[in-house]
Amino acid sequence: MSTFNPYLPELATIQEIIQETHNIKTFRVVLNDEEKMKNFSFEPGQVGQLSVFGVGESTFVINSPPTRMDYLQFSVMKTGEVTERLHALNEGDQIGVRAPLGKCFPYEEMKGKDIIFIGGGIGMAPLRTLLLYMLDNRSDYGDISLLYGARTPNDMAYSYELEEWLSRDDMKTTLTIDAEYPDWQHKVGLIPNVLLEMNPSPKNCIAVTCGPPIMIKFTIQALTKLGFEDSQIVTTLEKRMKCGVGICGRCNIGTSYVCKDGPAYTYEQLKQLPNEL
Amino acid sequence: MRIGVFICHCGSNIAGTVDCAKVADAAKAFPDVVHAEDTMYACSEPGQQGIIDAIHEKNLTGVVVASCTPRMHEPTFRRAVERAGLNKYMFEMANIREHVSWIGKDKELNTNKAIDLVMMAAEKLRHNAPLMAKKFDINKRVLIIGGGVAGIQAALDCAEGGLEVVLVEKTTSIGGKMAKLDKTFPTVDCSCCILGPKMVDVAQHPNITLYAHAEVEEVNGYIGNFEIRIKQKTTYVDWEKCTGCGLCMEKCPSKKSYDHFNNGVGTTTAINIPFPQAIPKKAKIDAEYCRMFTKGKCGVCAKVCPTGAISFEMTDTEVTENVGAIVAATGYDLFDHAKYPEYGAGKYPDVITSIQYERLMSASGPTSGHIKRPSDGKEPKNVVFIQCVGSRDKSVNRPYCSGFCCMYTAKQAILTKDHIPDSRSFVFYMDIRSPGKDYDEFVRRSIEQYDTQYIRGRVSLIYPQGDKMIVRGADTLAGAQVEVEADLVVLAVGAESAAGAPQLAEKLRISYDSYGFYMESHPKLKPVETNTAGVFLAGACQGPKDIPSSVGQGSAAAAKVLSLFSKDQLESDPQIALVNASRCIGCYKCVETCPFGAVKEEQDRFNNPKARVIETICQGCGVCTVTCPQSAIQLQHFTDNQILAEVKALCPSMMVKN
Amino acid sequence: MSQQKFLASQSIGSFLETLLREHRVLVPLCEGDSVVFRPFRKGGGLELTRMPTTSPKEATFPRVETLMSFTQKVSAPQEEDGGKERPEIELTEHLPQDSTVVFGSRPCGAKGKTIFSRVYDTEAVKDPYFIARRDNTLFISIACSAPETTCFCTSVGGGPADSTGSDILLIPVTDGFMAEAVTEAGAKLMESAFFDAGTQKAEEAQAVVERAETKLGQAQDFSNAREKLLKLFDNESFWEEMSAKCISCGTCTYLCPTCYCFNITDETAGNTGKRVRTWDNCMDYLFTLEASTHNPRSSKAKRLKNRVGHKFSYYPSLHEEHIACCGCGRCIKSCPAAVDIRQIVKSAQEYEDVNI
Amino acid sequence: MPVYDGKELRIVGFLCNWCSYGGADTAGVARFHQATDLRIIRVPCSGRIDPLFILKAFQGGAAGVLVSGCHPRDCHYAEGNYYARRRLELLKRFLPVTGIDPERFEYTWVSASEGPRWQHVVQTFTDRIHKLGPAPLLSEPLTDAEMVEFQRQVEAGRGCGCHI
Amino acid sequence: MKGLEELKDKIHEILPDLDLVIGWEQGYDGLHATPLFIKTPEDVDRLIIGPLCVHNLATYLPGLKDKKVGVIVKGCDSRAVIELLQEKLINKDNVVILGLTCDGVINLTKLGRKIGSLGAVDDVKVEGEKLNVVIGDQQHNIAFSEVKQDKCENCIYPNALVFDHFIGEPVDRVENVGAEHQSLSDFEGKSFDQRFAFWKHEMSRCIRCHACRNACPMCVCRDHCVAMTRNPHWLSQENNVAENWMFQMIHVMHLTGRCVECGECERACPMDIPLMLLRRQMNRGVREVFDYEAGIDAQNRPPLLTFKVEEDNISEREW
Repeated sequence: MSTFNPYLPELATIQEIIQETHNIKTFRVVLNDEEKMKNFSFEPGQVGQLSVFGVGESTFVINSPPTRMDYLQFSVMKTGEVTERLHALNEGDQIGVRAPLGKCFPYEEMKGKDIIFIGGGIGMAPLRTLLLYMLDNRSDYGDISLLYGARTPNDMAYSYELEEWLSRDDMKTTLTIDAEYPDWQHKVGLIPNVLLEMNPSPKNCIAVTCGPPIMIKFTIQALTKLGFEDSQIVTTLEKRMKCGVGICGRCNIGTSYVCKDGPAYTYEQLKQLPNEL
Repeated sequence: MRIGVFICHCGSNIAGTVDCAKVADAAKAFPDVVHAEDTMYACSEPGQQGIIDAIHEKNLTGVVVASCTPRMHEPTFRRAVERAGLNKYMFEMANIREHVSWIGKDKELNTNKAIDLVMMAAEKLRHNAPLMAKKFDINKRVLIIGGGVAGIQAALDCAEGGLEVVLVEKTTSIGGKMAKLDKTFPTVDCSCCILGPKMVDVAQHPNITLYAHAEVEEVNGYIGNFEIRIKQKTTYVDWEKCTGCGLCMEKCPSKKSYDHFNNGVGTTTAINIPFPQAIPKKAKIDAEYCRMFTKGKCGVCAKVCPTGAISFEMTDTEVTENVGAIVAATGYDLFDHAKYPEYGAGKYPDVITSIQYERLMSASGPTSGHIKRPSDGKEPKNVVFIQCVGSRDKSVNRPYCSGFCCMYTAKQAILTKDHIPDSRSFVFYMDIRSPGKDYDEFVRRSIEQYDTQYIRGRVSLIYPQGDKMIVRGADTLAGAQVEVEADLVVLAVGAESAAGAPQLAEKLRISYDSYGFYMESHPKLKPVETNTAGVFLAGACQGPKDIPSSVGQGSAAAAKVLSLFSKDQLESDPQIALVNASRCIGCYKCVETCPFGAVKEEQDRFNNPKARVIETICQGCGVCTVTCPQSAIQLQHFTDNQILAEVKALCPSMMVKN
Repeated sequence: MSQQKFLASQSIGSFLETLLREHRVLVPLCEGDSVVFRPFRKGGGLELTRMPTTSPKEATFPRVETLMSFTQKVSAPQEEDGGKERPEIELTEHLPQDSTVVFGSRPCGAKGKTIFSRVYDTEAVKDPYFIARRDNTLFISIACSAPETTCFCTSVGGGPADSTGSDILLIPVTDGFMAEAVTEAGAKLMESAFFDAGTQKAEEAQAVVERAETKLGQAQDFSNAREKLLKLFDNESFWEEMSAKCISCGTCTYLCPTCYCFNITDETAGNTGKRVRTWDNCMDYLFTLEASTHNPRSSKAKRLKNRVGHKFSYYPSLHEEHIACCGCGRCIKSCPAAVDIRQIVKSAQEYEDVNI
Repeated sequence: MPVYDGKELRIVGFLCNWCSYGGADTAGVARFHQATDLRIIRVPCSGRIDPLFILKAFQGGAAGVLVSGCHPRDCHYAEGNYYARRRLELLKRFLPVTGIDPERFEYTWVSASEGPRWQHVVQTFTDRIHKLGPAPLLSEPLTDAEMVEFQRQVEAGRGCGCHI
Repeated sequence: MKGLEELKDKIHEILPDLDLVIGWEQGYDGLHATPLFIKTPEDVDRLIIGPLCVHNLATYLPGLKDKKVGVIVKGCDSRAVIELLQEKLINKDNVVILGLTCDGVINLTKLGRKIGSLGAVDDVKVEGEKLNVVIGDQQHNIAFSEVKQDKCENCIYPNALVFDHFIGEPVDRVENVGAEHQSLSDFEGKSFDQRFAFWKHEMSRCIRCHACRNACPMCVCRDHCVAMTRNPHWLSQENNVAENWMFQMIHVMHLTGRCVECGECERACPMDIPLMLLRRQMNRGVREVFDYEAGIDAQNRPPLLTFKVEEDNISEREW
């Protein structure tokens, strides 16, 4: 077996499971092969295929940053067969990992710029990897701000990190929920509205947004309204994927294969693709 | 999933012919099984604790117990896993006792079979999902259908228990068959005297709403929330106004009307109150005989009625009542002896039925309690009773024993002697069935003290000779033909299901047997429950019964209703059908096949047609799941995937090598 | 590459039998009313006149293959797990080992794998299953002497005697075939004694090919289809009209020598399981259905657009103008509704002209 | 778990919970000895039994499939067995075309009290299946003889080969 | 089929009130007709009718639920429309049925058996009972009766059974009334083992393209077919004999009492698998047990959606 087999997953062990919300769990995973784990490298925004053997594979972004390699972290929302079975797993259980796949965020090009992260719900996962990477390389970037929204406080993932982010003085964190909720100390309102209210300057700034399709749509509209150029907006796409290496044919938008060429795209790139989201 | 498997020895019941340790060992190799052990008695206190401990220690998320039939201990083990913090539906049972150890002697084959059954259970369990019962409010009112003694007892017990009761009676008075009886066995006390006060209590109880001369038209809804449409049949008399004074009966010119209450012994008026103690004591016009209806003119009653209650234009009306439970106490009918040509097929006036004889003996009856034979009004001296008329006879499709005929015949023989001291009674019988407190003694008394002559044998022919009826039969004990000259022949007719019982059963969605008697949920352990939640049975509608049994069931049904209503909310069984809206194409085939009307046609927010299951109505049969070609509607806990997992476990050769 | 040799019709059987010693030999066989590629059996006949119903794609890309298998086990209690049993997985890779000869495919069928190669065998990613099969499969193709009404190989860069993808090309002549080695491996096979260097019917062969080319007529020029199709991307009514009669089945994709989409699914039985790759069909609703129930290609119009777009626009854009179609016409011929992909592309090409 | 070699054949039973499963329990309680081949799958009602479960069992190599429910009129769910009867009867009549001997499938009614009847049903059906032997398997490749026969048919002329 | 001009006139008349009318036009060669979706008066000119018009256009109706559609139907096709109406899968208010009378349509598979490759047919003409096939300079004259669809051989419904407009004069056809197609009894000449082997052989050819399903007018689940799901997981995606066989079993079972024997499944099958054998066997059972035929009367209740307490033709088996 000399050739590398892109379909063959690495066996991995679930080290820790965190119940983020009622339907999101975070899995911290370590490759069984210590050598491979040690040499594992990826860039923020790249994804992995997790296998539940006997059930199948599903794609998730690696949401721990490459700067913290004790484990690979994936956050999984319960939606289909694979995610349901992932949720039924326990610490110590074996899964398969094919990673890294896809392209990363243009984090090199972002150097020296102000960054605003705008995340909604589970869409916070891909932002987290980039955010933590930038915090770990803080001096490379300008001002960093985060706007994170969810339906209710209970739907907010990474609640255990939010406190730290809120308290940091090298980044500005804004939290919002869709509707009033008892004891909620932060903003109330839909993400695009809160964004307009925050009125970030587009000057030398890159906006990275991820969330449900409808939220992305209105967030991009808001950003455009705020004066952001298409090239200053970065987002990620989700598609049904199987092979993860640009062959199997289902995740393409015209000539672009989301699994291989994405999932991170600038809005400028997206606009050049056919309209098939 | 982390599955734990527990193989029960059941003492030697299972372990005697199944190698339980080997089964447990084999189970360790099954997918997702992380723990397997054999245990002496899984259902015992320590057995259950062992399961609970293992769940905690091994982080189990599902449990398989292989032991006796799930019909026995599934609830027990479900409670145990629930105590350990698991959802009780994350549990499966393999029946290795009734289906393995008790029916096969070859230990090797048994063990192998047990391993298979455990594997099936484990494979199914891997597809189980936690199910949560939904809670809903109960309407704490009860409908009782039938105002015989069973229905009266149930109504009074429920009313006393504080429930609002709706009592629906088909005829114009409650009382049922018991109200027609002269005396009751074995105490020979006056039937009407003991029933009368109870009937009055019904009339006067503030919690009881009585609809007499009414029928249940339609039943909708489900346990806790039934909606009942009741048809109030017309009486042509405004019962609000009728005082029951009886003046109309005195003046009614149509005096040859059929007397239903007296079963055709004597006649009555077209407008009548069936009997003096009737509840409600209200008049009704029998349109079949009333001249106003047959000839178009008369109206005497309307003229004499002091309150102006008569209304010839009156029509049927409908009322709707909402209740949370239903007791069916619709009683029985008597067998129609016209089916027996050898007994004259009903054409001899002096061959009468036992209930007619009761009316002849009753002081409130048409003869004021004097026994006069119908043909000529003479007092009979030789009375022949024939038992098992329409009982224990396959030729008329009545193979069952009606149970009470032996006793009432003995009673009627005794009463005959009381009424006519120089009379003689003969009883043709097959067997004497007299189990019950003081029953057999009572029969003995009839024979020994009242000189009733019991002849064991079937009657082959009754024919008239002069003014006598000749009864020819066999005396199987003597091995001889006998002929008895009778003045009167009384047929001890058996019980059959009430007319209309199957139709009502269908409205109630309960099952009935091939004779029309309602099916109880379990013949021993659930005698007054039905398989439709919230519907209970009392009295002879479930099968022939005597008075004490009927009363006992009336109380039992009331107790069931009261215990059901002791909660404010009910939990629905989550093992019901559920529609996966994203797979449903809205063809509504499920709506058509659901036996319970539990699937509703709905539209989603894009106006697409979708089926939806009303959780509280669904009984969990799964007919819909098979009907649905997209498999969009799935019976929870018996989903396609769960059953397929069992099939695949047994028939795995589909794992073809590619 | 080398000189032509003659293979007599009557010696084909014997030749194939010699191949059986080292290879799996797939030949077109009549089954029912169809012609399908099946393992050659000693003494068995083969169908070389009718165009095979299926394409020889199966030789290099089987309908179903096991990518890997796995076994689940429970380990003994581990101390580091607090004495708990731990599930373990054993994973086995299943790479194909066979060597295959496909005999009797048409040039268009043999060409199919070359469309695969640009995707399955790139710098960035190599599909070891396909590559192993491709490199161990020899195609002995027969030039097309009787093009059908559905054939359009010449419009997509092929031809009745196109040798692309073949190892040996046979041209039918009286009593046999003129064989021409296309690759080294082909030449090696032609060293067999059944290939006769003495008999020369090159002229006849030439005539056969020319006749076929004539029969195919004027090639359709698809060169501007790439932009035209892209331009029509958002034209819903165009695609609705084009797809109106399509019944959204998979006949076109499964018979296509170049359709390379696949699905990967897991199947288990007890503790063992396998990850299988199966042909998949972009015309199916489920192909792109996401777990959230969102579907970017929810209508057959969108799916047909993607299929045509992929073959005549996206693929050529990514792969040096190569059209992902070899013009075999199976998608037209076997389509239950007689959908004609040539017509669709043509309609797209002519669309603007009509609407100016 | 493979079928116990040489001693048993794979027989799958689908039984409704209320009647027939109870009947099988009753037979067990009464210690009515039965052949061990049968493996019972419990379903709430015979109306839950999709004929496809039966075909799935045959697909997987079952030698026989036995279905039993409540007697007509006695269905716990009032009507389930009426639907089952229609579905199963049609399945029974369909099977011959597939080449699965319809004798390999049977459906019947056994009530919870009919222990002796259950014993009789199991014994009779098991004997019948043993007489028929193991089922033909879809997963087994065609034999050489069969392949030759099919090839012969093709050579005799195009056509599906269903007419001979 | 007769009355092309009358039909065209009628379509011109009703087209303004409709979104489209489904008919047939000439396909890519002389041998193939193809469905035509008429939206404009100009489209009407392309309409053809005749023995090439095999497609059962009722198949398209459930997918056009929200449109007002005219559909041209032969007698057999009309049964599919009736069954769809029976199952409330289409709304009669949105469908205008143009009924034809038909004397049979062509079976290209059978034609292929007669003349070999059908790849280069230039023209096909029907002259009375003769079919004239032109391939280059070759002419084939074939008795039409020998290359008709199976269903046409003993057709008892030559006229549309349901229609809003009937085109031409209805024809009588009484011979072969109720006859079951010969193929089934022929097939019964084989032993069970031979039949089983036969299907194994046929199923090995199946490519699971689902053309049989998608061409079937009664397969209305389409995107939600259980053949492709994992919940429920009736089938794997593996293309092998056992799974292909099981798919066909699912197809048959889901058509129980619904199949109108239009033959589209078999016609659509690119691998020429004789699926109608399975349908005919099931329909025989339905006929014997319930004296029922699908798609005859929109008021009928499909047999599996109802029951009788005492079934007329199901007898309790003796044990």
